[in-house]
Amino acid sequence: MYNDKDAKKIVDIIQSYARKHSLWVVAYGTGCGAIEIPPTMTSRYDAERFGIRGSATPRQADVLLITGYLAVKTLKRVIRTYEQMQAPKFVMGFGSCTINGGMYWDSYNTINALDRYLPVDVFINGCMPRPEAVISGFIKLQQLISEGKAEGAEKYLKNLEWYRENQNKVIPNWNMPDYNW
Amino acid sequence: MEINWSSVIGIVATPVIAFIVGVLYGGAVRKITARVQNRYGPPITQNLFDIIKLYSKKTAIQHGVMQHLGPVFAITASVTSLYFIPVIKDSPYFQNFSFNGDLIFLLYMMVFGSLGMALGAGQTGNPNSAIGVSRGLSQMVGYEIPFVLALVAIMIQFKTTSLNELLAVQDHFTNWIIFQSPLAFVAGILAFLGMMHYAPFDVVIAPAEIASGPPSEFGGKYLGLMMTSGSIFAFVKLVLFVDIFLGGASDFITLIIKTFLLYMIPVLTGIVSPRFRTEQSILFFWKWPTFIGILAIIVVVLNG
Amino acid sequence: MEELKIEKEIAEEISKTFHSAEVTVKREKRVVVKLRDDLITPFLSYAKNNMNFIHLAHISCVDWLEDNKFELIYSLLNYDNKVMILAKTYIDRENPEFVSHTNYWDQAETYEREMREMYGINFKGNKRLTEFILEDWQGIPPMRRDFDTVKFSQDTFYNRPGRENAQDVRTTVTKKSGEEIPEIGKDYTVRNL
Amino acid sequence: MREKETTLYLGPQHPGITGNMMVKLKVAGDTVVKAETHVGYLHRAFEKLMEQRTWMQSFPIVCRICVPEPDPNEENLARAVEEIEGREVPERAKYIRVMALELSRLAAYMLWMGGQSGGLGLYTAPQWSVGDRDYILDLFEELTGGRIYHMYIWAGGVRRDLPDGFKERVLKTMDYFESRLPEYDKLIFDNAIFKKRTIGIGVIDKEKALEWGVVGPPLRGCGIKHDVRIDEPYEIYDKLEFEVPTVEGGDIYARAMVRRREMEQSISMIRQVLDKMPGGPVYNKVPNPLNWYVPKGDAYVKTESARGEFGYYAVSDGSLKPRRVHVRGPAYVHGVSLLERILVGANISDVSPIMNSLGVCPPEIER
Repeated sequence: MYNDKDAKKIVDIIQSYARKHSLWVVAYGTGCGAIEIPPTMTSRYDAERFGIRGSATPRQADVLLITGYLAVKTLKRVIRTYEQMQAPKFVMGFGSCTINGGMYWDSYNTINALDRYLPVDVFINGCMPRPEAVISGFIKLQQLISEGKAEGAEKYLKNLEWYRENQNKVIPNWNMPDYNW
Repeated sequence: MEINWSSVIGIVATPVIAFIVGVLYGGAVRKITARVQNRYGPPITQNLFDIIKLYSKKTAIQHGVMQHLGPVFAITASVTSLYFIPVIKDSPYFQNFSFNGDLIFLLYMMVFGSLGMALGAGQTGNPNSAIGVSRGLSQMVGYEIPFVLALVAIMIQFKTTSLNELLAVQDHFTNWIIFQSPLAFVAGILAFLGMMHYAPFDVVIAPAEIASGPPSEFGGKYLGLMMTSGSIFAFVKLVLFVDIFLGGASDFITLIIKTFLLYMIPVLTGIVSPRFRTEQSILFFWKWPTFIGILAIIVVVLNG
Repeated sequence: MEELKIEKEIAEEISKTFHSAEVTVKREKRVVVKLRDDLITPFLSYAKNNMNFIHLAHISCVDWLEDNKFELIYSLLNYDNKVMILAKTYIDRENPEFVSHTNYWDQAETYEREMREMYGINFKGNKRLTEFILEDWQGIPPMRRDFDTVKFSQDTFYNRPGRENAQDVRTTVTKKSGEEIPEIGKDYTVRNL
Repeated sequence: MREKETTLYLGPQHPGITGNMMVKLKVAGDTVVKAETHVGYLHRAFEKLMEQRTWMQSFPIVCRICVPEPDPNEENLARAVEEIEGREVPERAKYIRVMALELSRLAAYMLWMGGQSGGLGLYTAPQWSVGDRDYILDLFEELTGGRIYHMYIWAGGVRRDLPDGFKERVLKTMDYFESRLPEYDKLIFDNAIFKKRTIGIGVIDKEKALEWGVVGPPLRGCGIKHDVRIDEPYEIYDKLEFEVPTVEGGDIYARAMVRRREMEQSISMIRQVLDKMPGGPVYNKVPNPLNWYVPKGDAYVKTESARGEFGYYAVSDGSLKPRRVHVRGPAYVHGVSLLERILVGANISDVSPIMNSLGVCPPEIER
């Protein structure tokens, strides 16, 4: 009657349902896109309807929202923040500048393609994306989670050397502790 | 050996019920807060999803043995306190371990969880945790005094330290202790505001100051354990206050109504209040609530 | 001419005290003073203490690569008559050094830190010329005119190639409306002009 | 006996920090002994990028310097170009510019109100005020096409005229805001705990404020009447009736009250502008934006933004592109030297409210 496979599946369904409906976003306004986060989270758009909530520390968070361009100095902190988060964790690239540099394509201090340095699950384009776009990005992430396709964390761990190489290329002084999940 | 089945069922069912009610209350509070804030709010089961998600996290960083024990201490304290409180009045299922001196025992047990958390958070090495712990302990000193004074006033007045005997006194709603000893109730409810950690007394977890305070370094299963314990403990505090002041409850519906109304006092205060600094909140507790508590004892002693 | 009375008085006072200064009243509430580099400190001190120009609005630097000079601009504001003085001077670009004015104004420290980082000007007397905005920067200070930010960006950062079927917005729009793109507008970046 | 000092890093990943910066605090017990700001996390090299682009291509860049309130930047660059060129602006455009500036000031104050009270733990206030701010953003969206970045004001006027019925919608929104203000008073400004947390905290010395370079609401919160809108009236501010509120005290509460009263003034100003607005074109004939040679010269222009005086120093060498545009944001002084000074002796709990009340906005510091 009860075989192991089915039992596991039920647990999986419950898990992915809970994961999907409880996305805690680490409170890190890395760029100018952070200005659209308060409207998304507050009464007009109310992202809490979907279980999206802010979280004060990376240890408790599930989603790292990269709000826009990343200065090299911030990239270093973002990597550290990302590595402190507990798996399963997801990265969302917010705004055109995470995709190809956007309007800062020729700036000497901003990276141009975020997915070379961190595994991005969902990109939201626009400069800047409206709160509706942010919420639709979250819903896309929820879909990916329920389909089991949001596996950025595993990808990162598997290709750690490649990511490290790219990161080291832009960060001249790499004085960070080793990867410790 | 004769096994008392009703109490066995009670022992198993009590924490489960407490957890479910606590979690749903948490969700309801989020919903009500959202409505006050002009928004729709999360579903009422949101806290349950959060807890399941936290338990299903694949990794959880550990900083040492004490950090592991912290949440365990917290949940032990909440469940143990729960066992010493008669949840339903005169019901054979929910008497659990209540005994003659349980009121005094509870006073200690309720502090135990916070102390365990403090030890656990201390080991994470995060300065935010350390500051949060010191804030939490100083604030605890603040609200424990009026709380103890209120309980002492009641103990003197009814000459008992047993919750069951207190419940027996309150056989009719005119005999509720809230009416028999209103001063003690006022002191107790003010201390209760502090105990529930809603604004203005939420300096312990103030995000804008110290990230999320003591649990800063706790993620995944540890945080899940803490949220579980928090849900149970909220229920414990509510039932305790209902038992002491509002005449307890002889069935579940009464229990839900009474605890929920009681819960709304700190929640609704919290929605419209900024938070006090640590020394301001201690000063708050040591002023009026303490004074009222002492007054309650004096009145009781004079009435003899 | 009646309106510029206060400005003219200020200009007169400055040129009386600093004979070599070149003072012009630019417009209402703007007086421009051009000074030798060694006169900047006495001038700032005089303006602050004797003429009540107590607010340092900004210190700016312009790189004149062709003349091999840096131009420093100190902007002062008088709160009583709201007149603003722009004190300008030129310093050598090869070995840029200047005097720090942190003892006159606190906020000068911040401006000097930034200029040290962005232009490589060494302010003698500023005790906190530490890293300010950039981190571990190697190479020439980025705000100098001879630093090529486009080349640096292309060398350092990965540039994602565009879509192959991407269409030029301007050509598409003009094709629809039947207009012609002016010759000058064909290059988006205008870098080659 | 001295208490043991610990180092506390506030940021860059921290919910209490305004934007993306770091304050390194040395604390003894609960008191800050030394504060050090570290900025540069948002450095995009705008001033360098502007040297790579034409004057008109710089407009999309400058509005990104200050995210909560982009219009003063556009206004500044536009006025700098106009001053160097001696270009005339149509009367109607000036009125529309003032309307946009005041609307954005109102929006910035709504966001500040949320940040200030949210930092103090009053989570209902940001939910209300950020939600209400969206009504202004809706107006901006209708007017300019963008919610946050407008790129609306440019040299020679504004980009386009008001849409049909826009005036009525603005007036309706203003009525709504006026009806909301008493509720905010009840929730925030008259709240006993809010007063307890803010009065006497983060005090700026009135004697020293001018020398330290304090501008905007923090300076007016010291009781000093200084506002670019009356000192050096730009556009049509000399034709409007308004007062510049000042409050004595120099603490967080005084700064909050200054902003609270300025909101009323902004509402009344927007009404006056809409009332007096003349007809006519909104921009004069301008050269091709890609072929727009600005003559040799320089200009220092300033605008009163929600956080204080925003100054631009622009230099043209007669070519297509700016030689240099130096941006002097109010936060440049507030966020570094002033913050480091007044944080000393403050309680850790008050660090975030002090930062909010000074309006520290990191993108302005590092550009």
